[in-house]
Amino acid sequence: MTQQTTEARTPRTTKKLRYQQAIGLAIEEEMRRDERVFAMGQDLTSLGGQFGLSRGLIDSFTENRVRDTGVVETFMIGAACGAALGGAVPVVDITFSDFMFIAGDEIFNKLAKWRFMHGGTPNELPVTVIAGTGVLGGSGAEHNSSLEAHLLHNPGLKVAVPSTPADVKGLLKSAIRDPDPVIFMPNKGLFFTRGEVPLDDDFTIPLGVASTPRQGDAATIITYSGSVPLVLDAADQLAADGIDVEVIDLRTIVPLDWDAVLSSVERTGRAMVVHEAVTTGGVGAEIAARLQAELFGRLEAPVLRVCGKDTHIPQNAHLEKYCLPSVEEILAGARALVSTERPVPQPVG
Amino acid sequence: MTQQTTEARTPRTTKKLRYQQAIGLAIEEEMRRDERVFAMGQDLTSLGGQFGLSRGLIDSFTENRVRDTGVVETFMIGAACGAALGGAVPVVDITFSDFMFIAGDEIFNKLAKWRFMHGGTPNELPVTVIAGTGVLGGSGAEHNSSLEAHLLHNPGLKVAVPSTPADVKGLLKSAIRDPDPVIFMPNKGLFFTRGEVPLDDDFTIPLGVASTPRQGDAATIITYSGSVPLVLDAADQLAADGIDVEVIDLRTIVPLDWDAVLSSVERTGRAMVVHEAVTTGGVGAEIAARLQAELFGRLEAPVLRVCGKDTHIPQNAHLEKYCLPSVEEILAGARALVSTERPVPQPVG
Amino acid sequence: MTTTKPDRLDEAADQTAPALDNDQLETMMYRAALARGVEDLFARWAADNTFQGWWHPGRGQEGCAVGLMAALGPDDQIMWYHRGANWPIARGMALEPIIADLLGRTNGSTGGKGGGAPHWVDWDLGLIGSGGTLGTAHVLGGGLALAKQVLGRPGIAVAGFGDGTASRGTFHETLIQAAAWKLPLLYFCENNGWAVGTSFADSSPTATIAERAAAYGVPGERVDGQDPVAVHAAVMRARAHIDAGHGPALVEAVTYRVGGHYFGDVGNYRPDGEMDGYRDPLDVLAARLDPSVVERIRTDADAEVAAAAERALAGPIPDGDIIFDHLYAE
Amino acid sequence: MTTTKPDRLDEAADQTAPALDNDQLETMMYRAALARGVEDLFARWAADNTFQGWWHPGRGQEGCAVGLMAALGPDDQIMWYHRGANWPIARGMALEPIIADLLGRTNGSTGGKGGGAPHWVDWDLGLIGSGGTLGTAHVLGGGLALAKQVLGRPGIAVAGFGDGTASRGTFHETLIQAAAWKLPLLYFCENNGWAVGTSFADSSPTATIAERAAAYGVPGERVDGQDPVAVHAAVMRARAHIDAGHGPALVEAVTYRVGGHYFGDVGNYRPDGEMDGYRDPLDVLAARLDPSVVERIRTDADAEVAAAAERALAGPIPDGDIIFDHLYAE
Ligand SMILES: Cc1ncc(C[n+]2csc(CCOP(=O)(O)OP(=O)(O)O)c2C)c(N)n1
Ligand SMILES: Cc1ncc(C[n+]2csc(CCOP(=O)(O)OP(=O)(O)O)c2C)c(N)n1
Ligand SMILES: [Mg+2]
Ligand SMILES: [Mg+2]
Repeated sequence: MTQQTTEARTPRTTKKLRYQQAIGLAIEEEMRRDERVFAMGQDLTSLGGQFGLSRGLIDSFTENRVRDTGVVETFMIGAACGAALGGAVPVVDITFSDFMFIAGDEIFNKLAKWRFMHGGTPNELPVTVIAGTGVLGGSGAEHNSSLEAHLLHNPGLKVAVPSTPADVKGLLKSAIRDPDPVIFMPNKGLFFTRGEVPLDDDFTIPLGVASTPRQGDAATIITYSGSVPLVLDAADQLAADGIDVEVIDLRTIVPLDWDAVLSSVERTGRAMVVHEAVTTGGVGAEIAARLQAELFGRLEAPVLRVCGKDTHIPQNAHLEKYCLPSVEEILAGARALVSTERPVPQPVG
Repeated sequence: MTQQTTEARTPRTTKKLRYQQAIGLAIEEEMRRDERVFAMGQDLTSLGGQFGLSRGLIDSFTENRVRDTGVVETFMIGAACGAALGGAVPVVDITFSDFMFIAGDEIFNKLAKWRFMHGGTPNELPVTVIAGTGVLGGSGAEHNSSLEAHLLHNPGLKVAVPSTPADVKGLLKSAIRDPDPVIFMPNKGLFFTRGEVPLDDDFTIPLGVASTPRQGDAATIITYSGSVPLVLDAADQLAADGIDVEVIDLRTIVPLDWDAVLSSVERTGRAMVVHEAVTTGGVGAEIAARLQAELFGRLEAPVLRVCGKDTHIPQNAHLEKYCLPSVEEILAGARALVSTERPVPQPVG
Repeated sequence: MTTTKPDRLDEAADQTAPALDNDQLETMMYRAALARGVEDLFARWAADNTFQGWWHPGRGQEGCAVGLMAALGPDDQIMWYHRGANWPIARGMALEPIIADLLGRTNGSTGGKGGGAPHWVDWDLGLIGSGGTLGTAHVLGGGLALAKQVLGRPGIAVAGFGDGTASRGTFHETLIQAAAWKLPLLYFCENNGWAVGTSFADSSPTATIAERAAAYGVPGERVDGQDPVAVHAAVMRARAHIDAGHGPALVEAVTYRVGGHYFGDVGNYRPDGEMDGYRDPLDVLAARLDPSVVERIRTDADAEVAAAAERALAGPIPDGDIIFDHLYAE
Repeated sequence: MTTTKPDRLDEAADQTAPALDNDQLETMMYRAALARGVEDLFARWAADNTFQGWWHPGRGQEGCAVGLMAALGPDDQIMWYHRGANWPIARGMALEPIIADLLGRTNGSTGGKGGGAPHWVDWDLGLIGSGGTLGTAHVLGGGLALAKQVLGRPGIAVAGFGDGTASRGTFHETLIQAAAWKLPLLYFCENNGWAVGTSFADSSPTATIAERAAAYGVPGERVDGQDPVAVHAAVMRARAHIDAGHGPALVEAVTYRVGGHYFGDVGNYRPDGEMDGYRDPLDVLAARLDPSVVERIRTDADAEVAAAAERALAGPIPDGDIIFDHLYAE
């Protein structure tokens, strides 16, 4: 049973769009709404960026507001930070999220720490960085890392990880309007998926509110981004076997909707985290650490992580599937999870 | 009861050295041992680097092997990677570990992924990056981050986090001899601490083997780097109250000595992690996630994290103590930990 | 504007220097004297541990900042860098928040977050701040200039940096993009001959920083940083280029790092005779004014410094919970 | 060595070109023909989905690689970049591991890790590899040169990159340090006029990449990349400078990106008439040889490509568990 996102005010109308297109739509609407908003990235005017996310934008706006940069990633992010300090509202397409490490100082030190270091002057630093996560077949180890855990561990940034075209639009518009720097991470593997997108140009989804695309009592599967469709697929198959799992799509990693996670797991007593990022040190680790602390003695089974393997994504597209969580692994994990019996307390020592 | 590190072969002789000095000693010994080893960093010849770690090195070697770079962090790390590919064994002093983000592409993409991408050609990539972690009073948000969790989440690197002068020497020598890139993170807050250091120039400590500077049965405190002295101090105070905690000093984060951690916690049934890095998404999250999974039902209490606050370190040195775990917090945490009763299993729902 | 050789600095400046009137010269002298007074104060306080942290003395470099700021207008915005307090003081920022920041008091401009090597900020004066990693000023300064261009706002952005920092990749990425977009950006380099213990002369493959500007199709000029009037003239020429819409320009002010890299660095790596020919920028400026005026200015400045120091010291130490402030917008 | 304008390229080359004997020219022709044959093969395979991934065609740029490699010796080491397979082929690498890498087979040079836009490696030939983030070649190539200097080993290191990549900060940090240390490093830029959809002419603040070398006190020369013999001559001049211990040099080979950025990019952003004056480097080279020899060479090359393609296709697809290999030393 799939639940409608609650934030969508009854939209005047919706349209079936590709995930990718929803990005361009959100940017365009926000550029119309607020003159301070501008976009920059590599090849925006010729291609709408490497991923075509902002294709057509240049037809509606001048080159003053749709800017082609060179291959200058430190400038792209650093100047976005500076431009926001100067009163503009930049949306920067850095394409592959891996390139955040090229502008690592600008992301992790400048965007995240500037206001902290300067005593809150200015109060706002409205920068949106579009950093594609997930796997784009055959683009290799330096183009396919899922890096949201790095951002979770570095206070001062917000992080959005949408899984549907509607969420893309709603979250990206919130990101652009948000007073804080937001790393908006569309999943490259979802670019061509389609879904109904509200055309209301005030449709936004607040940052920090998870959705629950499926409700159930047997266990809670916490997931986001490219893993959501796989989890929903697995959940359908489990439902056919009479196992109704609840699926939480976090939608943003910072803020993380702990209320939604804790209240669901408190009810189901069993939790699994599914994400594409490397397991060790991933977002799943934080969720497991927090659940075992807050729900100690109330969990029927240990929190299970079915996440990316502890390796890189090879260039060879044929090997990618071995690196990522699969529907089979999710199914097997969920079956084990719901059948675990809490062990009888044993004497220690 | 403090335990001697077991790896030290009966050393011919030891000498009381500052933590900082042990770094220079290790580099010097390895440069004598292996002609391919060379050091580079900012101001090595004039100051022994910003932290004086390699002071005096230039008196023993030529400028060909002790190199002053400009303010070129991407070159420093990228060229170290290239030089290792070219057959040399570089030791690079990047000073503050925060600067790893300036060379983020070189650390997270090149050093970590190069051999993976190239099918294991070459097999070895012996680079040692010296990246100071912990807090150096008054040097601010961009100089005091503890970043080991980022490295844990990015396969392909090894990570050393010594807490004593002897461990500095033993681990740094292992790092330089190691065929993999090692991020060696001395703690700036420990630079002036002293300890006996074996002078044997074959004294090494293997990467991936934790030490247990105190044994006990009441609980296991897992820690490393700058937090070790605080934990040992707290452990002494607890012992005076009859609470004997076991203290595990991880010494390396990658590889992480899971055997030592799991076997201790299996015995004590209670675990706490203490580190300076930001709590959320830190190494403590991974340890808690793993312990709750592997010892489910055998833990008497949830894994507790007494770690750095979820913020940055302000420039104002007076505020630093509020950001870091204190002896008081460790004591309070440990007391709560050992007195937690496992809750009676409750019906779920 | 062409690259001038160091030996031709004075002539080049004299050729086209726009006149500075007496009022302006007196303001420059006053601010230079304030800056020197703060240097003296901080040196005393560093020696007796009144504050904690890493102070990078700016003594001897006051002329660069004073000359630069005299050429800037109210719409201009500034990303400065780690050395000294010359930049904010020369721009006219109040001393109490400057001094209190160093002390880590809540009356500092960062409300108690700062200390030691502070990140002063004065929004109304366009003193936007500074980063702790070298090279910040290039990219963020470039961004300030970009915002001006995107929003059609007046003024220029200034990115300040030292000779060592000119090697950072951000210097390159920003200047190439700023030149392509013709951003209103001034690169202002204080070449004090040292990056910590590394000498510019020994480590630079070019004789000047200014000549590197040509690689970006950008004018670069070298000027005597000990002479605030010459600096002013060079910046006026650079900004004429920028204001005309031709894009960025670079000024390299040649100066001296009189003290150590940070307070406490004894600098035993420095060669003998290095300071030969050194001219104190305050003396250079004073020579253009009536001695009695200079006398009065210095007395007034000393009094202002002393009064500000007292007020700064009276400020409270912040509570621990401010460590959670300003991570996100309020 | 001075910067030469494009219109003077041929004369400049002729002035000082070291002679290439007939054997060398035939080898160059053969390798250029192999490279073109592989281009043709990959274009067919991209169209019919024989392989997955992102192929960046190198068609039309073969002359750069062939001219460069003719000037390199056995001790030289190479960091190449993402475009085409011209570099490894021109260096003399066997075709089977090149083709099998593209196909993601275990007989590829990366043992099955590669595919699509592969990271070919041939250690014995000094083909060290390539990075997926632009700018890798600068820093890693600089490191190869550094190792040579530290260890006293012969030869030079070559860092290959495109015109767009010249803007990366790594270009700057490496060249400034390499110049200061006089590292044996050749920057070899293939300026094909485009970085994806961004034209060099529209986005560069300078007319050439070569002239930027002066900012580092380094010689820079622009050469016609369609003429392998001219490229060879320019690289020989550059390496004479490097071999003499004077430090790095830069060669900019002006060439054309005949295809899209990647296979599938239709390039509708490209202006009409852009390819006017285009000369196929194989024709330029062929004009220096006897037509019958050229005929034979092309036939032989086609046969070698076909045979290698067959062997490559016969290679097995790797097992899934190789994803855990090569993270750490074995
Ligand atoms: C990216 C980075 N690298 C290194 C440092 C350490 N550091 C601080 S100041 C300094 C010297 C900078 O020299 P220069 O740019 O000439 O400025 P000066 O100190 O001479 O005013 C160095 C290396 C830093 N803060 N950031
Ligand atoms: C750091 C980085 N930024 C962007 C990209 C995406 N990208 C791949 S190739 C390319 C164009 C590079 O242009 P150029 O250097 O001229 O080489 P060419 O493709 O023309 O051979 C871009 C932008 C990348 N791989 N790495
Ligand atoms: Mg300097
Ligand atoms: Mg190109």
